[in-house]
Formats: sequence, structure tokens, C-alpha cells
Amino acid sequence: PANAQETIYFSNNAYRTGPFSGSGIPIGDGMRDYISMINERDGGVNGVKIIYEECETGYDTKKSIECYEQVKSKTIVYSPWSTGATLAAIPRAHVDKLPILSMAYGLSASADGTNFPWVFIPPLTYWDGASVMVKHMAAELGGMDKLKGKKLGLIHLDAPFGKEPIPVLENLAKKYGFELKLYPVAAADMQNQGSLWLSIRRDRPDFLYNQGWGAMNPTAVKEAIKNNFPINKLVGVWWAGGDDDARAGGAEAKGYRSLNFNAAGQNFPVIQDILKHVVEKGKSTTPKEKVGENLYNRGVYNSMLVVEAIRTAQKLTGKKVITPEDMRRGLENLNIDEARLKEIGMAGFASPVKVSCTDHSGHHKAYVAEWDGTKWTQKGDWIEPMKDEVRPLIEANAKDYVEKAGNWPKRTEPCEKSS
Amino acid sequence: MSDIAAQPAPNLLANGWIKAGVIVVGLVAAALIGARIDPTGTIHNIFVDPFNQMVQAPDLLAQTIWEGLVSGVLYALIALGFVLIFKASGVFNFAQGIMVVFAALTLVGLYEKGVPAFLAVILTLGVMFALAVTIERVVLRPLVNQPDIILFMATFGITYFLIGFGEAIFGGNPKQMIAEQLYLPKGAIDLKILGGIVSLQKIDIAAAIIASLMIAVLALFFQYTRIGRALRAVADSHKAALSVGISLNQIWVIVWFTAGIVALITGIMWGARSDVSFALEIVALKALPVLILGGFTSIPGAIVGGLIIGIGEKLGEFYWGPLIGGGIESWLAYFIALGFLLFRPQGLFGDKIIERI
Amino acid sequence: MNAHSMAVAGAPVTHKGEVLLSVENVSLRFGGVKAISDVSFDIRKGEIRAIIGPNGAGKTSMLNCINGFYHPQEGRITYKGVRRAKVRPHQAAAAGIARTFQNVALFKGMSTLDNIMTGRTLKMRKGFFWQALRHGPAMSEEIEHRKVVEDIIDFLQIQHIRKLPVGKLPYGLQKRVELGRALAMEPELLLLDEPMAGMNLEEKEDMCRFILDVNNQFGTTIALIEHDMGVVMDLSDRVVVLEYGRKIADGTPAEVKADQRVIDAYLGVAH
Amino acid sequence: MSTAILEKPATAAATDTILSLNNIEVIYDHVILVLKGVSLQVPRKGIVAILGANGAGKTTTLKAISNLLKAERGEVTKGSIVFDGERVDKMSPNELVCRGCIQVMEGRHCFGHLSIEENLLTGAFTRRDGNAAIKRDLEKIYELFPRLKQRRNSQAGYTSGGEQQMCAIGRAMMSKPKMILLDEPSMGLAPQIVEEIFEIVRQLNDSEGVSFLVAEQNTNMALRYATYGYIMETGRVVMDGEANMLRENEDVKEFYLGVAEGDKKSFREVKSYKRRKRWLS
Amino acid sequence: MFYREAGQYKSTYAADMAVFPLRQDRIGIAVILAIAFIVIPLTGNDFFIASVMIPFLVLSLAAIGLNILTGYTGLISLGTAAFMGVGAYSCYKLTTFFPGVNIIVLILLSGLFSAAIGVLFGLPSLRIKGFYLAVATLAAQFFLQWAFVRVPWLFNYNASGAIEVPQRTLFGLPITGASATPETRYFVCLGLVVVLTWFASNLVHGKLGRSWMAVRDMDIAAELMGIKLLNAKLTAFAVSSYFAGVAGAMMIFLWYGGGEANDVFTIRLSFTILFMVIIGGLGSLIGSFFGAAFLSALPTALKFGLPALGVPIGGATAEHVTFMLVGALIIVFLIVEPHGLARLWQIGKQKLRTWPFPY
Ligand SMILES: Nc1ncnc2c1ncn2[C@@H]1O[C@H](COP(=O)(O)OP(=O)(O)OP(=O)(O)O)[C@@H](O)[C@H]1O
Ligand SMILES: Nc1ncnc2c1ncn2[C@@H]1O[C@H](COP(=O)(O)OP(=O)(O)OP(=O)(O)O)[C@@H](O)[C@H]1O
Ligand SMILES: [Mg+2]
Ligand SMILES: [Mg+2]
Repeated sequence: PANAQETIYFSNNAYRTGPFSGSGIPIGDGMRDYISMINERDGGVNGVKIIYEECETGYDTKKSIECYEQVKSKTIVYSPWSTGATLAAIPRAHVDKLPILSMAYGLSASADGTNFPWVFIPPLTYWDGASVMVKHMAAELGGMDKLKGKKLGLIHLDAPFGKEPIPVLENLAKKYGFELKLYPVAAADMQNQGSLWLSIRRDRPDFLYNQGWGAMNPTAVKEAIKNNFPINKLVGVWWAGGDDDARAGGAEAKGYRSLNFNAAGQNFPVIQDILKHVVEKGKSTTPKEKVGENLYNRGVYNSMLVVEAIRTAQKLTGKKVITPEDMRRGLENLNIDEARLKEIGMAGFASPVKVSCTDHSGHHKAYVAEWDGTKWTQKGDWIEPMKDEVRPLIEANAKDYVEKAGNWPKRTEPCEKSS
Repeated sequence: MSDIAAQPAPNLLANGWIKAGVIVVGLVAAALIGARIDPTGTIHNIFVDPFNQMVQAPDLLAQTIWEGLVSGVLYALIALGFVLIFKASGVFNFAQGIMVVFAALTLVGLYEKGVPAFLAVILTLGVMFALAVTIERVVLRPLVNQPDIILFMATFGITYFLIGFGEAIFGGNPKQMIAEQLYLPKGAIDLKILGGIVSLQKIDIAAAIIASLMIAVLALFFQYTRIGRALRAVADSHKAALSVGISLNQIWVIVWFTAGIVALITGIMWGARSDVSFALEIVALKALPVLILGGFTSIPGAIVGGLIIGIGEKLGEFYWGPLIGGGIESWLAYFIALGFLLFRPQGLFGDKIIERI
Repeated sequence: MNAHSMAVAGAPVTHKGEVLLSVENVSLRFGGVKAISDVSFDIRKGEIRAIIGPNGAGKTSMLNCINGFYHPQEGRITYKGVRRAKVRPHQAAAAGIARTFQNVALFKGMSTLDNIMTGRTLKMRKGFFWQALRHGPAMSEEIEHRKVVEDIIDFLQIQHIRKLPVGKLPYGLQKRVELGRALAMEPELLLLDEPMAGMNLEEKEDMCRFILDVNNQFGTTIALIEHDMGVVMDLSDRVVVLEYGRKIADGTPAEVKADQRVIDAYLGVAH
Repeated sequence: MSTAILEKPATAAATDTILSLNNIEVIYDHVILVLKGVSLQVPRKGIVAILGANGAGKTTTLKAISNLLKAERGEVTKGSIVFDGERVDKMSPNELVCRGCIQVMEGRHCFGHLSIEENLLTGAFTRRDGNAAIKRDLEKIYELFPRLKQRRNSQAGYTSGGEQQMCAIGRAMMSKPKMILLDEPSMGLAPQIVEEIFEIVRQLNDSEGVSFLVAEQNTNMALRYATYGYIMETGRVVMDGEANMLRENEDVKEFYLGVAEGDKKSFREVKSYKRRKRWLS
Repeated sequence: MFYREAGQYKSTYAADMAVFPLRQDRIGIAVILAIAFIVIPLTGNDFFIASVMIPFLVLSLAAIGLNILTGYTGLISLGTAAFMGVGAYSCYKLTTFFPGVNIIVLILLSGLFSAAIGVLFGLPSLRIKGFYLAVATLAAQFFLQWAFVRVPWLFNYNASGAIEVPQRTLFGLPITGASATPETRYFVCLGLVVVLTWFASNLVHGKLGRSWMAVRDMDIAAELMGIKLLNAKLTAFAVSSYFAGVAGAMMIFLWYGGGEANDVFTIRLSFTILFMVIIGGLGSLIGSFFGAAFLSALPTALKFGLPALGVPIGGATAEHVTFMLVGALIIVFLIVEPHGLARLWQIGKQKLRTWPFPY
């Protein structure tokens, strides 16, 4: 058993308040419960307890920055939980030498580990997501060649987060000969999409990809139903895959799809353990039936990445209590294969993740989830992103970022031999 | 006829409307000429193409206008809450948006606790009444006769408080409106006209009817009853109203409670369209241009303003938005309102700003 | 008081006795309400001209026409021999017309001193950047004008309220500050709208003294609206009487006082 | 301080006074002491005048009575106010109006966006005796002020100063009060109308027994109609007495009536600014 | 007893017209400046300087800007955040074009662009008044915010769609970018704020300030005094937007250090600044500081203070309690003194002056 002082501190930016708390609460719960489970069940990671704390941001960049300043000297990894917060934290983290884990959000270019040694964006980026969407569309149509002449609409929040997939989709549209239509939604109009759906009615796109967030998603689902848009042709990015997002549409939302990289539901040993060690002991704020919802499980997944990275770091350094520096190494050498997934009770829960010195994302597989009226189910196989499309874009943009920043610190951290 | 010549020619251009008309006609003429000269360029896209589209797909035009109409009505509902309080106490109530959220959450929250739908409505009204009384006692009464901007600020304090309070009680999760339980109609009427389908949501029709009724009743109430007159008097001058024996306390409770009722109805209607969540508060900002366009003090102004903004915004976004990449809806409403205001600085139906010396 | 410091800067174009301002056939309507119908009169250089009449006769509206706040639909107003079609109020101010108001129109949030200093705005020239520095030329200009303003403050005996915000002063003092603000503009024509309303006798006497002094020492022409007949009769050189927007009499106080129409319309039997 | 040192007719019986102020002190903004112990009585069916220079505190006294001070961040910190046998200093203004005491504020304060007629009708807000009675009284007001009838549909904000003053007075009369507090009723009114207003005061007083407390600068007029007068100076009552007695007082004559040393002086002849005589300084 | 003006006679107008005529006030200011320039950098930790002081200074500057418009000139603006955004983007463009020019100079220059845009949206103020004018400023707010997203030129076509703050140095010391220490950034902010506050104070105490206040208190009378309304209002818009613009540039370059600028300059921020101005005291420069301190530092203080008071740290609950407390405090302060914290301050001083007597 570990010495009482042997703890690792991990602070997470939570947003249990504010307009996006609907997503923030299940995510935060999932993250917290997984860590609690590890502490309860295993007494921590290799015997070292993790002290988990939340810094409430209300999804406000100003408060996120405040949280960064507050936790930077204590936490082993910074978990920004918003694109704005990630962008603001990236330059700081490079100086403060604090790893950032932005799981499938944030700056896509930061997947370039050569230029961004401190930022990690597994398992995939928005750009990968966009390419998965195109592949899914092709699969539905019956082959990549069938894309020609089709129309893909992109509903997106009119903000950098929403516009993220545009460059990739534009490239792919050119390559495969389909047409891309953009439908921006201003933040103030998230719940007010009337005219946008009129335009959709006019343009009759074959598929819609929804890079949406918050209240924008349920509204989009409802509007799609209202406008008789075939609901199974509306596919959301993974952040548009909340249970509440789909539930809003009622029975007619059946068939709504979203990309996903974690499984939903309770049928996994890991979730069962959480139920057993945390929820049923009254140590969680989540009601039992909400455990296993999509966003909850995503929180679990994120915490799993943190825990596995700690484990990796411990192994690499031989220390029990690790520093942020060590954590960076842990994240960079993360390698969760099928066997390991099985060990931690996550077989089938996610695809294997491997991060390397140059590739801080891994561009891993995602799948398409479908709402069956009450829960999310997997539809088809896991889809590999078009890495060869995405990777050059990432490298070019990373280079651009570093050039513009002027005096960007060169990577001095050595790559591990193994990776 | 000879004496006409003797009179000085009336300066027609002095009339704002005529001036506006001349400018508009001039612009249109210039544009049409421009479009003729250059049949594929920008000018053509701005001035000719959208109209072509309207003619070619009249069903879409009709649908657009209907959508505009509906969102206009919904904006008007929010604006109405503002107008009521402004008209009756001169307070620009920043908290109206959060009151909408709060009312809707209370309703849904009670229902989730197992209270039958209609009883929940009544209880929610009770809560809104309690809120009105509290606001009057705690906030307004000590701030009698303070400048408008101070009261405006106080309503911001209320907003902050209600956000914290509401989230603490109801949590931040979005909730679904209990539209069906309240027997609000579902589904759509699909009209096969104009060579296409124009689909009218029943809930939207209901919203339009409810809003129009409410606005009519309130407008009459304000104009023709003793209390209505007193409300307007209070808006003019707290001090003078006090001096003639109008009880500000009572008036304020009445008004804030009425605004609370409007907030509940607004919450139900908006909630049925999307979801009930704190994000709805942001939609309340959309009421500002409506309010300003209609005039802060005019109840009919709220509906007319709402319709103009709603339809203008939808047409603008639908036909002209794509020219500059769309999403112009976020600011178009303000420019529409600004345009009208340049000709009528007090809004379409607002009380004229008294300038005397 | 310090007379020379207040000497009117620009040499007057007109001489005593000449017509300074003439109003010809002026009519003003608001929708259906005829505030002024076809009124003509003139104001001569250096005189005190009273305008009297029952309530709502159009006196205030007349002053508003003169300094460009209202624009009459018909008629001409000629000032210093120049007729301007549509004067803007600030143009009238620049031409040397100052005024006080029936319902005190002071700048409520500012101190007495600042209120009177605003009267000097037109006379201050230093640019934005000097003002931002508040040193050098801008400061010496401030000081120069401050001296003038202090003279006015002495003259009106309001030293003790110099730094108080005017909003809460008693009504009578507010009227006095307002007069000070108008005087600070060093006007050629001073329009006074009921300067003595709400004052008791003693204060009225003081106010009369101020008006007479301004008139005598600086030759400022004064147009005066007042309901206290004692004041009007004693102070004014000539009186014009309005009723329902029409002129019903014009002449010396004695003449007007004896006019039966004026007695019926305005003075009542008691006088 | 107390006014007891000044001779004063013994207030016969408490029931005969409709309003009495006992030694009240008023502070604005928590720091500005304005009234320093003011006591006064208004007999039932009496007309009492408050006289005094600018800033003496007349308006403040009236507002203290009608409880309008709170709206200006002032408060009565000492003393008591009794109206019709009841302590009223903690009441809200509208309760006071319901009990029959209404104030006509200095400087008009009409409801600018309401028409003249609506202004008058709001005066009847507290009345419960039916529309017919209100209509009748409205006609009566129009008779008294024919000018108002002509302008009945104009927005009050656009009417002339005098018209607004008439409107404010008429509005107060619409509430059928037992007592009216009049603050500078003559301000901005044509002489003829001033006369008329005081006639109305007398008439209401005679026929309907309405009591009046009038703060007025037109001393001459006020003392002619009032039965009793108080003279205030920087927040204190410095002299009081029967109206005719005050009218004979030499100081009052000189400073308020302008008829010292015999007859009235012309305003032109006032040579120098007078040394201000103050009773207290 | 200690705060008396007695005995301090002014023998010149210049002395009487000084911004701080009382010796005690001058000493007070000196002490505050000494604390700001010496004590805070010496004793404050990084968190305090970076997350409390810098936001406070930046928001104070924005609040001063808005106070000039709303407090001094009486024009309500709900577009402050957008004008701040203009400053931020101008500064970004300027530093891309002129990477060699000192960033402080560029920050000061970027205010000019925002001033120009401010004047443009200020034009309707001649016809439109009061709350109605808010529509013009709202139009600015939403239009500019839209433009910040839609015009990629503004953010140099960065894939992130955000301003990425480059490193810039002064005498070799980095003052922007990641390696600038909080202390350095704090000193730059403080210097800018002190100088600009001094300018603002000069302006509002001079002719221009008087014209603004005249327009605010009674525009009709002001015009009859010869003040050109359009000029007065537009200069107010220009100066106000200038301050906002500089504050915006400081916000991104010295505080946020990059990020998704569009989600920074939202209507929320506009409202927050307006409320800072109101609660601090309309028409008072010192009030702008009080207001900024109240609304920017109070939530942070509560966040750390509440656990000390025994309220559970549980992020969300603390946040809810903070919201409720801030709301309640706003109302309490308004009731105690509607004219803002600045007035409260004044009354306090007045009480000190007459102390130990109550009146
Ligand atoms: N802006 C306006 N709009 C409408 N009517 C107006 C306006 N200005 C003045 N009037 C009307 O014109 C008439 C004359 O008003 P004015 O203020 O000139 O009267 P006055 O002679 O000054 O009266 P008083 O002695 O009562 O001040 C009044 O009946 C008034 O209602
Ligand atoms: N709201 C206020 N705040 C602070 N001081 C005030 C306020 N109102 C009045 N005062 C002060 O109280 C004193 C008495 O004022 P009040 O208005 O009662 O005088 P008054 O006798 O009615 O004078 P007037 O004849 O000019 O109307 C004045 O010195 C005035 O400055
Ligand atoms: Mg008049
Ligand atoms: Mg008074």
C-alpha cells in the first residue's frame, strides 16, 4: 500500500454551469467516476492515489485561463475542455512545460508532435472526423465513386470550432467531385435555425454533417424532423452525439447519427466496475440510469487516457509519483492495444490508441452511432480516417503556426527509442 | 387654380417617408440599370437573382415568409415581456430572458416531480407571482425614483441571481417541454400550393394565435383601464405617480407578474420548438431589435416589430445571405431596426420623445 | 463687480436704438395647434423688451423660434440685418444669442462652476491634443476663462455654491446659475424666460438688479418673459403682448397697461 | 431647537388640527441636514402659508409630510407627523392620498406622455366613488381652467409651462382630498390665473372644507388668503402668526411684501443688493 | 480629523483646477501608485498578477472608455466588446505588417482603428437617443463579431480561426507571447492604463469633457450654448472606442495571450463592461476602476473565498453561490448608493471630513 503522501494531482476544467452545462455535467461525471473507481478499486494507479479536482469554467474562456493559472503548478496534465481554452493554453503550456490533453477537440494542427511536444489530441482530430464523414457518406452511397455530383451540407457553429472541418471537406469535395454547402449558425441563433433549414430545403443536400455544439444540436434534430429531412442522413460530429441531443426529437429522432469514438451503454466491465465501486456506493452525482450514456462514457474514456498515460509514465521513469514532464512522456508513449483494452475492461469500448513522438493524435478509428429511439447503437464498422489527407494539412498548419508565433520554442524533448 | 401658383411650393422632401421613398426608388432604379449592364456580376446577384428565385419557387417564398412570421411572433412574445415592464415602470428589464428560462424550467421541473401538467402550470404561475412580489419588495421598492439606468442595472443583478438560483435548483441539463401534456398540437399541416408544399407547424399556428390574443388583450388593458393609465403614469414619472397616490408597490407586482405570465407562455412556446435550457436566455437578445423597432412603450409595436424583423431576417438570410457566406441573420435584424429608426427615432409605435424647453 | 473683464468681445455691429432683431409675420403650428399666428415685432439694440401674455399664448415658442429651436412655418426673423433661413440653435448661439429657460435647463450633474464654464465653450479654441495634456496652452486658456467665470460668480453672488452640483440647489439659485451661464456667453441678445418665477420679493429685487446691470453696463439687449407685472412694468422699455398666439398689443408699459384688450385677456380686473 | 419661544396662539384642541408636525428633522443623502426641527400646525379647514427664501426648506417640509422624501433619498430622522389624528410618517404616499392628503409638487411634474385629460384622470386613481362622479369633477376642473379643456387631448409634455401647472393643480383636486399641500402654485402662471387659483383655494376651503398648506413665494397673495403663516429660514421656522399679524410685521413687510416705509418701490429703484436680513444667523 | 480641506487655500486657479486639489488625495494617489508599481509586483504571486491584476487593469481601461461614452456623454453602448475586438484585430494586423515596430506603439495605434469604426457606428446617435441608440451599437456588436469570424484576412488565415499572439520584445525582454512573464505583462498594462487614465482625466476636466456632460444632462440646452451635438457625440464615440480598442488589444496580447478572439468579444462582455460602469459610478473615472474591480475580481475572490467560509468547493455549487452572491451584492450596492461605488467613496470621504460630527 502506498504511502499517504504518494498522490498525483489531476485537475480537470469542468463546466457544470452555463449554457453548455447539459454536456458538461455527464462528461464531468464520467471523468470523475472513472478516477474514483481507480482509486476505490485499485487504490490508485500502481498504488498512487489520484487527487481529482474540478475547476469550474462555465465554458467561459476567461475562466478557463484563470483555471490554467490556478492549477498549472499543481496538476500533471491540463485538460482545457473547450477549443478557446485550448488555443489560449497552448503557448503557455510550452513555456510552463505542462502537457495539455485535448481529447478530440482543440487545435488540429497540434497533432504534430515535432512542433507541439506538449499538446496531445488523441484519438483523432476534427479533420479526421470530417474525412470519416465522407467515408461514411460513400459507404451509404455504395462506394467512393458514387460521391460524384452529390451534395454534402455542413451545418456548423459560426465560430472557429464549427469551421474546423471546412478545409478538409473542401479538399475532399474537389477530389471526389461532390459539392459542399455551408450552413453557419451564429452562437446567438443556436436555437433559432428557421432560415437555415429553409436553405437546406432549397438546396436538398444528400447528407448533412453537423459540427454543432450545445443547444444547437437538439434544435437541429428537431428542425430536421420538422422539415422532413431524412434523419438518418443527418450525421453529427462526436460532440453532437449527446443522449439529450437526440432525445429532444422524440420518437422521430430514431435514426439520427453521429460520429463516435467510444461506445455507449453499460455493458462493459469498466462501467460495471464504476457502478459497483462508485455509483452504488453513493459516491457519484450521476443517477444510475444515466451511467453509460454517450457523453458520460466519453468522460470515462478521457480519464482512462489520463490514467493509462500515468501508468506509462510510471513505467518509463520508474517513479511512482510523476511530474508533468514525466506525464508528457507518458502521453507520448501511450499505446493502448486491444489486449490492454481488454485488461482494463474496455474491449469493444474504443479502438486501440497509439500516440507517437511525431504524431500526437494517432488519427484513430471512429464509428457511426445511430439513435434507436432510446439509446445509441453502433452502425457499421469502425472507420479509419483518411490519414494521408489529414496529415499533410496538419504538418503545413503546424509549420504556419510556429512561423507566425515568432520565436516558438524548438522541441528539445528527446523522442523515446520505443516510439 | 391661380392661387396655387402663389403659394410657395410645399417642400415634399421634408417628409421623412417621402424622402425615404425617393431614396429607395432611386437605389432600385440604379440597381436595375446596373444589373442590366452586367447580367452575371454582383449587382445582378444582389438585385435580380433573388427575385428570380422568389418567382421561380413561390412555395419556398411562402414558406420563408411563414417561417419569418412565426419567428416574428415568437420574438414578439419575448419583446412583449420587455414592453410590459418598460411601459409600466420605465424599467428596461434585462432579466426577461432569464425569467423565460426560469418559468419554463419551473414548469418542467414540477412536472418531472410528478405534478400533473395543468397543476404544474398553476403552481408555476404561483412561483412567478412570488417572484414578482419578491422583486418588488427587495429590489424595486428601495430604488423608487432612481434613474432608468440604475433600475436596468438592478435587473442585471436579478439576472445573475436567477441564473445561479435556477441552475442550483434545476441543474444545467436541458429539459424537454411538456408540450403534449399541455395539449399543444403536434405535427404539421402541409399545404400543397404554389407548385410545392408549404408546411405549417400546428404548434406555430397555436403560438401565433396565443400571441395575438395576448397582445390584443394587453393593448386594450393599457389603453382603456384605470390601472392601465396608472401604469403609463408610473412609467412617466415615479415621483409624480407617488404624489397622486398611485401605489407603486401594487403596480409593480401586477406588472412583473404579468411579465411573468408572458415569460411562462414564451418559455412554453420556445421550449416546444427547441429545448428548455439556459441557452434560451440568449434568444432573448433577439427581442432587442424587435423592441426597439416597435418602440419600447408599444404593445402593438412588439408584434409589428416582431413580424418585420422576423420576415425581413428570414428573407434576407434566405435570399441574400448566401452571397456573403450566410449567417447574416445574427446582425441583419439590428440593421433592419436601425434603418427604420433613422426615420422614426422612437420606433414605429413608440411614444414620441418629448423635446420641449 | 469687475466690469471691463466682461466687455463684449466682438464690437457690436449695431448701435443703440437700431433694430437688432425683427420678427415679421411669424406663424408656428404643431399639428392642429397654432402656437403663433402672424406675429411681428422688433427688438432694438440695448433695450429691455418684455413679452407677456396669458399661459399658452406662445411666448416661449416665440423665443424658441428666435434661437432656432423651433422653425416657424411662415414668416421671417432677421437678426443683425441678416436673415437666415433655418438657423440651428448652435448657430444662433455663435451669433450672440443666449438664453435662460422656463423650466430650469441646467446641466444637473455638473457643478455651478462647470455649468457656467460651458457658457465659454464657444470662446475656447485649443485643440484636442492640448486638452488631453491639460498643460501649456490648454491650461492657460482654461485659466483665462475661469477668471471671467469667477467675475460672473462674484457678480451673481453665488460664490458659496461654486463647487456644488446644481441639481440639488434650491430653485431660485438654479435660476441664478442659469443666468450666469447665459452671461458667460457674452451675448448681444439675452432671452430670459420667466427668470423670476418662484422667487420671493427680495430675490426678485436682486434678479432685477442683475438684469438692469447687465443691460446698462454691457449694453446687452434683453428680451424678457415674465408674469410679475410689477417687474415687467418697472424694467422694460417696451412690451409686446400675445394672446392665443396673436399679438394684441405692443408699446410702452404704460400704454400696454391701459389697453383694454390686455386687461381683459391677461391682467384681470385687479390691476 | 424649539419654536416655543415664539409666541403662538395656543392650539386649542388637538382635534381641531388636521395636520401637525412636531420638531421634524430631515436629512438628504445621509449627510445633508436640511430641516432642523420644524414644527407647524394646520387647523382643520384652515389655510396656512409657509413663506421663506429660496432653499429655506419649504419644499422639503411639504415632501416630508407627503412622504415623497424617500424617493429623493431623504428621510425624516426625528420628530413626528400627525395627519387627521394618525401618525403618518411611516406611511407610503399612496396611503396618505387615500386618507385625503395630496401634494401638488413644485415644478409641475405632469405625466408628459399622457394627455391632459388622462393626467387629470390619474388624479382620481384612489377614488372609489364611480365613474359618474369622476366625470362630473372633471367637468368642474375644465370649468375652472378652460385652457385645459381646449388642450385636453394634447400630450401634457408639449403644453406650455402654465398649462402644466394648471394640470397639476387640477389633478390634485380630482382626488377629492381633505387637505392639499400646494407647492408654489403661482409659479409661472399669468396674474389673472394666480388670482383665480387662490380664489379656488378659498372656495374649496369654504364650501368643501378642504384644508390647505401652501408654500408660496408670492407672499402678498399668500397672506391675503391664508389664515396663518409660518416663515422659514435655513431649515427652521423663525416666525409664525396670524396672517394679518404677519402682514403688519415690519420685517415681513420689508423683505416679503416690499412695502416697507410706506408704499411700494419700483424695481428699478432698488439701488444696491440688499443686505440680507436674517432672523437667525 | 485627518481628512480636512481646512487650511488648504488655493492661491491660483491652476491649483484650484487641479484634479486632486486636496493634499490628502494627492498623497492617496501616490500611495496607490506606489502599491501598484512596487508592492504588488514584489509580493503578488503569478496567479494574482496574471488572473486578478491584469484582467482588472484591462477591464478598467475598457470601462473608462465606456464611461466616457455612457457616463459622461449619456450615450448607452452595448457594443464595447466589438470595439475592443477591432482594437485586437487591428493590433494583430499591424504587428503582422510591421513586426519590427514596438508592440506598445502598435497597441496604442490600434485604438485609432477602433475609434474610426466607433465614429461610424456613432453617426446615428444624432437622431437616435437613449435606449434606442442601443440598436446602433448592437448592430456594431453583432456585425463586427460576424466579421471577425468571416473575414479570414483578419486572423491571417490561421487554421485555428483565432489570433495567435506572436512574441514581441522590448529591449530584449519578451512582453507578448508565451515567454512574457506575468510581471512584465503587468507592468506594460499598468503603464498604459496609468497614462491613458491621465489623458482621460485631462479630457473630462477640460472643455471637451464639459461639452460631453452638457450633452448628457440636457442636449437641447447644450446646443443652445453653442455646442455642436454631432461633434460632441462623435468625439465621445471616438475617444471611447479608442480606449476600448486599446483595451481589446491589451486583452488579447497581454492577458489572454491568444485564443479564439471571437468568443472573447461577445455581447456578454459588452454588458459586463456596461455594468462595471454603472456599478462603479457613471461619470466617474475612479468609479470605472471600482466597477472593474467589483465585477472582475469579485467572482474570483468569491471562488477562493467561499471554501474558506465553509461553502463546499464542489465547483458547480460554488459557481451557483457565486452567481447568486454577485447578483445580490449588485442589488445591495445599488440600494445603498445608486450612484455607484464612486459616490459611496465620496460620501465616505465627506463623512471623514466632518468626522467626528455626523453632519
Ligand atoms: N413642441 C410642441 N408641440 C406641440 N404643441 C406645442 C409645442 N410647443 C408649444 N406648444 C403649444 O403651443 C402653445 C404655446 O406654448 P408656449 O409654451 O409658447 O406658451 P407660453 O406663452 O410660454 O405659456 P406659459 O406662460 O404658460 O409658459 C401651447 O398651447 C403649447 O401647448
Ligand atoms: N435631493 C436633495 N439632496 C440634497 N439636498 C437637497 C435636496 N433637495 C433639496 N436639498 C437642499 O435642501 C435645502 C432646502 O431645499 P427646498 O427645496 O426645501 O427649499 P425651498 O424652500 O422649497 O426653496 P425654493 O423656494 O427655491 O423652492 C436646499 O438647500 C437644497 O439645496
Ligand atoms: Mg412659457
Ligand atoms: Mg421649493
